[in-house]
Amino acid sequence: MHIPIDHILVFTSILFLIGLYGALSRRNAVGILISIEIMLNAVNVNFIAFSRSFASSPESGQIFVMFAIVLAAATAAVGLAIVLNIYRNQKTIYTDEIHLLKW
Amino acid sequence: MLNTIDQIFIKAKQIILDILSPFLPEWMMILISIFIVIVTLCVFGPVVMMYLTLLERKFIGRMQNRYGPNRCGIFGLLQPLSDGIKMFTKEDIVPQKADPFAHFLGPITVIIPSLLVFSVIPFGRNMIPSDLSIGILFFFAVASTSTLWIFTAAWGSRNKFSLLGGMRAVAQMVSYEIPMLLSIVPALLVVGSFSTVAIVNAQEGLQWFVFTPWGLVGFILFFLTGVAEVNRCPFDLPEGESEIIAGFHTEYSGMKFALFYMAEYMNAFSVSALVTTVYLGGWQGPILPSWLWFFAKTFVLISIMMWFRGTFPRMRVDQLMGFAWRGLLPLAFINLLAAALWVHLSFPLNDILSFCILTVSVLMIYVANRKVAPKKRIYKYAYE
Amino acid sequence: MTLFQFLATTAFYAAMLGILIAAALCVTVRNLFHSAVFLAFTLIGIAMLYFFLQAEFIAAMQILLYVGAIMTLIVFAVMLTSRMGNPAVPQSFKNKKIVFLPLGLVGFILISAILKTPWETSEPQTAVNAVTLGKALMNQYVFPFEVVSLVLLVALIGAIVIARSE
Amino acid sequence: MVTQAILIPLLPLISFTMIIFFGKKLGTKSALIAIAASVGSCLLSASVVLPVILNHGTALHASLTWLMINGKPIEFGILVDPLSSVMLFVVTFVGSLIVIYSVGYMHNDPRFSRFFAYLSLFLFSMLGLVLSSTLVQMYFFWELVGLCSYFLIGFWFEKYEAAQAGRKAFITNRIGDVGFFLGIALFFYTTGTIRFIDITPEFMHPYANTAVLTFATILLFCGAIGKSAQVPLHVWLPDAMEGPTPVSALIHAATMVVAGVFMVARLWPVLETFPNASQTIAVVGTTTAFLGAFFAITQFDIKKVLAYSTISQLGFMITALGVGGMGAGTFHLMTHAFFKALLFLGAGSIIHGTGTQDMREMGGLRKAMPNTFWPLCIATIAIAGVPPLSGFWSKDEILTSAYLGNHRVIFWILMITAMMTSFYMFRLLFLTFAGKTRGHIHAHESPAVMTLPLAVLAIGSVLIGLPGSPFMGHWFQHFLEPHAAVHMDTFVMIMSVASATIGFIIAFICYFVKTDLPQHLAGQFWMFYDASRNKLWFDEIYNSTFIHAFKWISRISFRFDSNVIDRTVNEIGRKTVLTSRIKRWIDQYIVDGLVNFVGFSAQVSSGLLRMIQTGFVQNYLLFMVVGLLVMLLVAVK
Repeated sequence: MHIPIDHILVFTSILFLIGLYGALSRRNAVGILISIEIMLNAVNVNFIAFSRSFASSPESGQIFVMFAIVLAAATAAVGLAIVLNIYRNQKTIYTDEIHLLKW
Repeated sequence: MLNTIDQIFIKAKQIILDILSPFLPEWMMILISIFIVIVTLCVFGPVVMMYLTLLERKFIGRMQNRYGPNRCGIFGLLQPLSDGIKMFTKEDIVPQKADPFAHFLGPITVIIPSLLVFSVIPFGRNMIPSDLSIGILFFFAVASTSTLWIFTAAWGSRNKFSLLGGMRAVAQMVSYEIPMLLSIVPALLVVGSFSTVAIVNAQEGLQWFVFTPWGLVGFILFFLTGVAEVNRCPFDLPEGESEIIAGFHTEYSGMKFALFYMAEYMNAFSVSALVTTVYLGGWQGPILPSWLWFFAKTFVLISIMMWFRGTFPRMRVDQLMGFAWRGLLPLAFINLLAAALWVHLSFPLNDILSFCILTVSVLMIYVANRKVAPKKRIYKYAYE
Repeated sequence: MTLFQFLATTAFYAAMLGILIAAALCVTVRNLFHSAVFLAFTLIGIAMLYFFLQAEFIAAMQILLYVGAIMTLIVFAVMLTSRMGNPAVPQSFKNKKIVFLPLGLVGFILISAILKTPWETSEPQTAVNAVTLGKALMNQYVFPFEVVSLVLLVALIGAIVIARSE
Repeated sequence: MVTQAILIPLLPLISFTMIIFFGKKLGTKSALIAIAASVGSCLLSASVVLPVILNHGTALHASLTWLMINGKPIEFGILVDPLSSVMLFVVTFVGSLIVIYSVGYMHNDPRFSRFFAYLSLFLFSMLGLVLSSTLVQMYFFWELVGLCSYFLIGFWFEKYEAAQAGRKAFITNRIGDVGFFLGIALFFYTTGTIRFIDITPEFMHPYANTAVLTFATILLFCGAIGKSAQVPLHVWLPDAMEGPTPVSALIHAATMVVAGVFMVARLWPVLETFPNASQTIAVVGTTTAFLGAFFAITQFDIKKVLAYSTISQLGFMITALGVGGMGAGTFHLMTHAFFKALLFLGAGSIIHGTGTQDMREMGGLRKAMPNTFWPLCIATIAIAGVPPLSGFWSKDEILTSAYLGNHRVIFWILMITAMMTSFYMFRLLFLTFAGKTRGHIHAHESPAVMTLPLAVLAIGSVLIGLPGSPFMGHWFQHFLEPHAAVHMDTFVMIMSVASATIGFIIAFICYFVKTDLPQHLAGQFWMFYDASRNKLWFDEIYNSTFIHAFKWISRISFRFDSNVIDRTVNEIGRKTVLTSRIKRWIDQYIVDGLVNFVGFSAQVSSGLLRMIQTGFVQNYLLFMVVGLLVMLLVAVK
C-alpha cells in the first residue's frame, strides 16, 4: 500500500496547526495541555512516515517516536502537576486570569 | 479423523466460501471470509457471556448449598435468555444531570476492547482470527484502554457513587497493569515473539510454561492480575455492590447495563483464555482436538475465578493497592530475573536455581509485608 | 492496484480524515471532558495510522502509553479541576479569530513548501518488527534509553512533589 | 692685599648687623662697635693705600663675574687706584671722626644704637662704592648710599618735616639715578665694557665722536647731578638738614655728595674724548656754584647756610672736572671734605650748646664756646681761600685750570662766587660768635668728645692743602695723573686772594661794625634779597609744576582707574555672572534635560516592551508562532 509521503506530511501539518489553534485559543490550562499532546502526536506521525523511507536504519524513526511518547508522558505529568498546583493556589486555571508571570 | 475434528471449524468456513465463490467477484470473497470470522466471534462472544453468567450463578449457588437458577428451561439453561430479554425490555434511564455524550459513550467504548481482544486469542490450531506479530502486546494495549472507558462511564453519569467507583477502577487497573505486563515478559523472553501462536507452539507437547519455576509464579501472577484487571471478585471494588451500589455503572439500566455486564464476562473469558495460551499451553493437548483443550483449560480457570467469587471477601482499597505494589510487583521483577537465569543456564541447574530464588523471594515479600499488629485504638470519647 | 491495496489506502485516508475531525472537535468542543475523549479517539486513530504504516509495535505502544497512561493523567486532571469545566464560562478567548491569521499563513507556507519539494518516494524496506526495535534500543540507543528512563523518573517525582498537597 | 681690601667695607657691615640684632641689649656700647669698625677700616685702608702710593699708582684689581649678558661679563670686584685710595683715606678718616663726635651728640637719644647701625651701613655702602671696579657695582652701592641717606635724614621720623625731607632726598636722588642707569646701559651697549680699568684714553679713542656716547656721558652725569645736588636737583640738600648734624656732616659734606664728583673723575678718559660733554658739565658746575653762593648769602639758619655753601663748593669741583682739571677737582674734594665736615660739626656743637639753629638769636658765643670757636674760625678762613690754608690751594687750582683752559666766562663767574663764599662764611662767623648774644640763650661748651674731633679736623684742614701745593711740587696732582702738567699762574693767585679779602671786608663792615647795614642793603636791593632769600623759588616752582602735574596725573589716573578699569572689571564680573547664569540654565535644562531624556526614553521604551510581558501563557505561544512565521517567511524568500 503505497501512500505518497507528502499527503501524510500535509495531514500532519494540518493536525499540528489544529493542535496549535487549540493551544492558542483555549482558556483552560488542561485544554492547552491536550492540544499540546495533539501537536506532539502529529510530529510522531511524521517520524513514522519518514522512518519507512530512511534507508540505513529504518527503526531509528520508531525509536525516536518511543522516546517522544515517553517524554510526552513526562511533560504531561509535570504540566498537569503544575496546573493542579496553580488551581489549588489561584483557585482558577483560566490562563487569562493567571498572570503571575506579569512583571 | 482427529485432525478433521480438530480442523472442523476451518473446514466449515472453507465449505461456505466454496459455496459462495462462483457467484461473487474475487475481492468480495476476501471480504466474506473476514466477515465470517467476525460474525462467528460476535456471536460466540455474547453466547459465552450468557452461559458464563448462568454457570457462575449455578456454581456459586452450589457453593452456598442452594441450586442456582433452574426455573427457565431445564436446569435453568434458558435463564440467560430471560435475562437478555429482561435487559432489552427494561427502560433505559439517563440521569438529567448526566453528561449525555459521556453517558451514551460509556457502554459502547467498554464493549469494543473486550471484543477486539478475541481477535488475538488462538482458539485452536490454525483457529486464530488474526495472527498479529504483536498479539500479546495488542491484547494489553486494548485492555489498558478499558480503564479510560470505565472512567468515562463513571464520570458521564455525574454520580458520586459512580465517580468513586470509576476512581477506584482506574486506580486498581493502573496499579495491576504493570505486574500483569511483567508477568507475561518471562514467557516472551523464552518464546522471543509477541504472537500468541508462536507462544502456544513453543509449549509443544506438554512443555507448558507452567511447569517451569518462573512459569508457575508467572501463571499465578498473571492469573491474579487478570482477575484484578477484570474487576472480579476479590478485587471487585469498582462495582462493590455493598458500598457504592453498582460502582461505575450505577446510573445504567437496560441494554447499557447489559453491555457492561457482557463486557465484564467477556473480559473474564479473554483473560483466562490468554492465561491458558501463555502458561497452560493454549490448545496444546495430547489427543483431544485443539479447540477442545483450549476450552477445557479456559473453563477450569473461569471456574477458579468463580470459586474466588464464592469464597473471597472484597479487599479494602489500601490492601488492594498494597498487595499490588508491595506484593505482586516485586515478585514479578524477581520472576523476570529468575526466568532470565533459567533461559541462560542448562537444564538441571536452571530449574533448581530459579526455584530457590523464587521461593526465597516469596517468603521475603511475605515477611516484609507482614504488618505489625495494629496498635489497640484509643477512643478518646467513645466507650469501650 | 489490487482491491486490498485500494481498501487499505481508502481506509488510510479515512483514518486521516477521522483523526482530523476528532482533533478539530477535541480542540473546539466546550466541555473539557469531551475534548479529552476526542483526544483519546485521535490517539487511537493515530495508532491505526501506525498500523497502516507497518509500525505495529509503535501503534501498540501508542495505545498502551498514550491512551492507557497519559489519558488517565489528563482525565484525572480534568476531573480534579472539574469546577472549572462548567459550559457557562466561555472556554476560549473572545478574539480567537485573530489566531487564524498566523496559523493560516504558517499552514499555507508549510503546505506549499511540502507540496513543492520533491520527496523521493523510495519503496519501504523490510517491515520493522519488535525484535529489530529491541536490538536497536539495546545496542545503538542504549544511552538515550537510560537517559529517557531517568528523565521520566525525575519528571514523575517532580510531578508528585509539585502536586502533593502540603 | 685683596683680603684686606675686601675687609674694609665688610667691617662696617659686620658692625651694622651686630648692632641691628643686639642693639637693644648693647645700649650705648653699640657706639663702641661702630667706632671700632670705622677705625679698623681706616687702618686697613691705610695698609692698602700705602703700597699704591709707594710703587706710585699701580692699581690693585680683583673681580669675579656676577652674570653674563650675551657673552660680556658683568663683574663685582675691588679696584684700588690713586683716585679710590684718596677717597678711601677721606671717607674712612673723616667718617671715624664723625662717628666719635656723634657719640656725644646723640647720647640722650632714645634710638641711640639704631643711629650707629645706620651710620655703619652708610660707611659700608660708601666704601663699597669707592672700591667698586665696574659701573654696575658702583650703581649698586650708589643706590645703597641713597637709601642710607634716606634713613639718616629721616632719623627723627616722628617729625613731619624730617620724614618729608627724607622722602624728598630719596626721590630726587632716584631721578638722577634713572639717568645714571640709562647712561650705564647705553655705555655698556655701545662700548661693550663697564670695567673702569678698561676705560683708558686709548680704549675710548675709536669712539671719539659718536653722538650716542656723548649722550651716554651726559646721562651718566645726570646721576652725578642728582647725587651731588647740582642745580636742577639740588633742592633736597637744604631740606636734608632736618637730620642730625653728624649726618649732615658725614653725608652732606664729606662723602655721599662727593660720590657724583668721584664717579665723574672715574670716567675722566670718557670726558677727555668728548669735549662738548665736558663743556656742559662745566657750565652746570659753574651755575650751581654761583647759585649756591647766591642763596647762602641771605640765609639765617646756620645749617642752611652751610648746605648752600656745600652746593656751591660741589659746583666748583664739577666745573674743575668739566674744564679738564681732574686732579684739581679731586684735590678740592679732599680739602673741602675736611673743612666742611669741621664746619658742620662746629655748627652741631653750637646747636648742641645753644639749642637753636637760628643765627639771629646767636651772637657773642666766642667767650662761651672757645673750643668750638677756634676750629670753626680756622675752617672759615680755609674755605674762604686765604693762602696758607688748604682751601686756597685747591680753589686756586680750579681757577688756574679754568683760566688756562681759557674759559674766560667761567673763570670770572667762579671769581665772583669765591668772593661771595668768603662773604657768607665770615657773615656766619660774625653772626654767631661776634657781638652780643641777641637771643635769650645760655650757651654752654660741648663736651670733649665733640670738641676733640673739631681740633683734629682743624689741624687736618690746615695741613691737607700742602700735598697739592707747589711747596710739595704738586705731588697730589702727579699722584692722581702722573703725566699731567700742573703749573700755577700768579695772576690767578693774586685775583683769588683779592676776592677772599674783599669778601672778608664786606662781611666785617656789615656784621661787625654797622650791624644795621644788612637791613638797609636788603631794603635797597630787595629784589636780589628776596630772590636769594627764597632760593629763587626753586621749590615752589617744582611744587607748582612737576609735583602739581604729577599730582594731577595721579588724580586723573586714579579717576581713570576707578572709573574705567574698575568699571570694566565690575562689568566683566557682571558679565561672567551673567554667562555663568546662562551656563547654569544650559546645564540645567539642556544637559540635565538630555540625561533625563535618556532616562525618560529608557522608561518609555521599557514601558512599551513591558506590554509584551503580559503574563498570559497563550500570548507567549502566539509570539512563538509569529516568530516561526517570520522565520518561515525568511526561509521561503
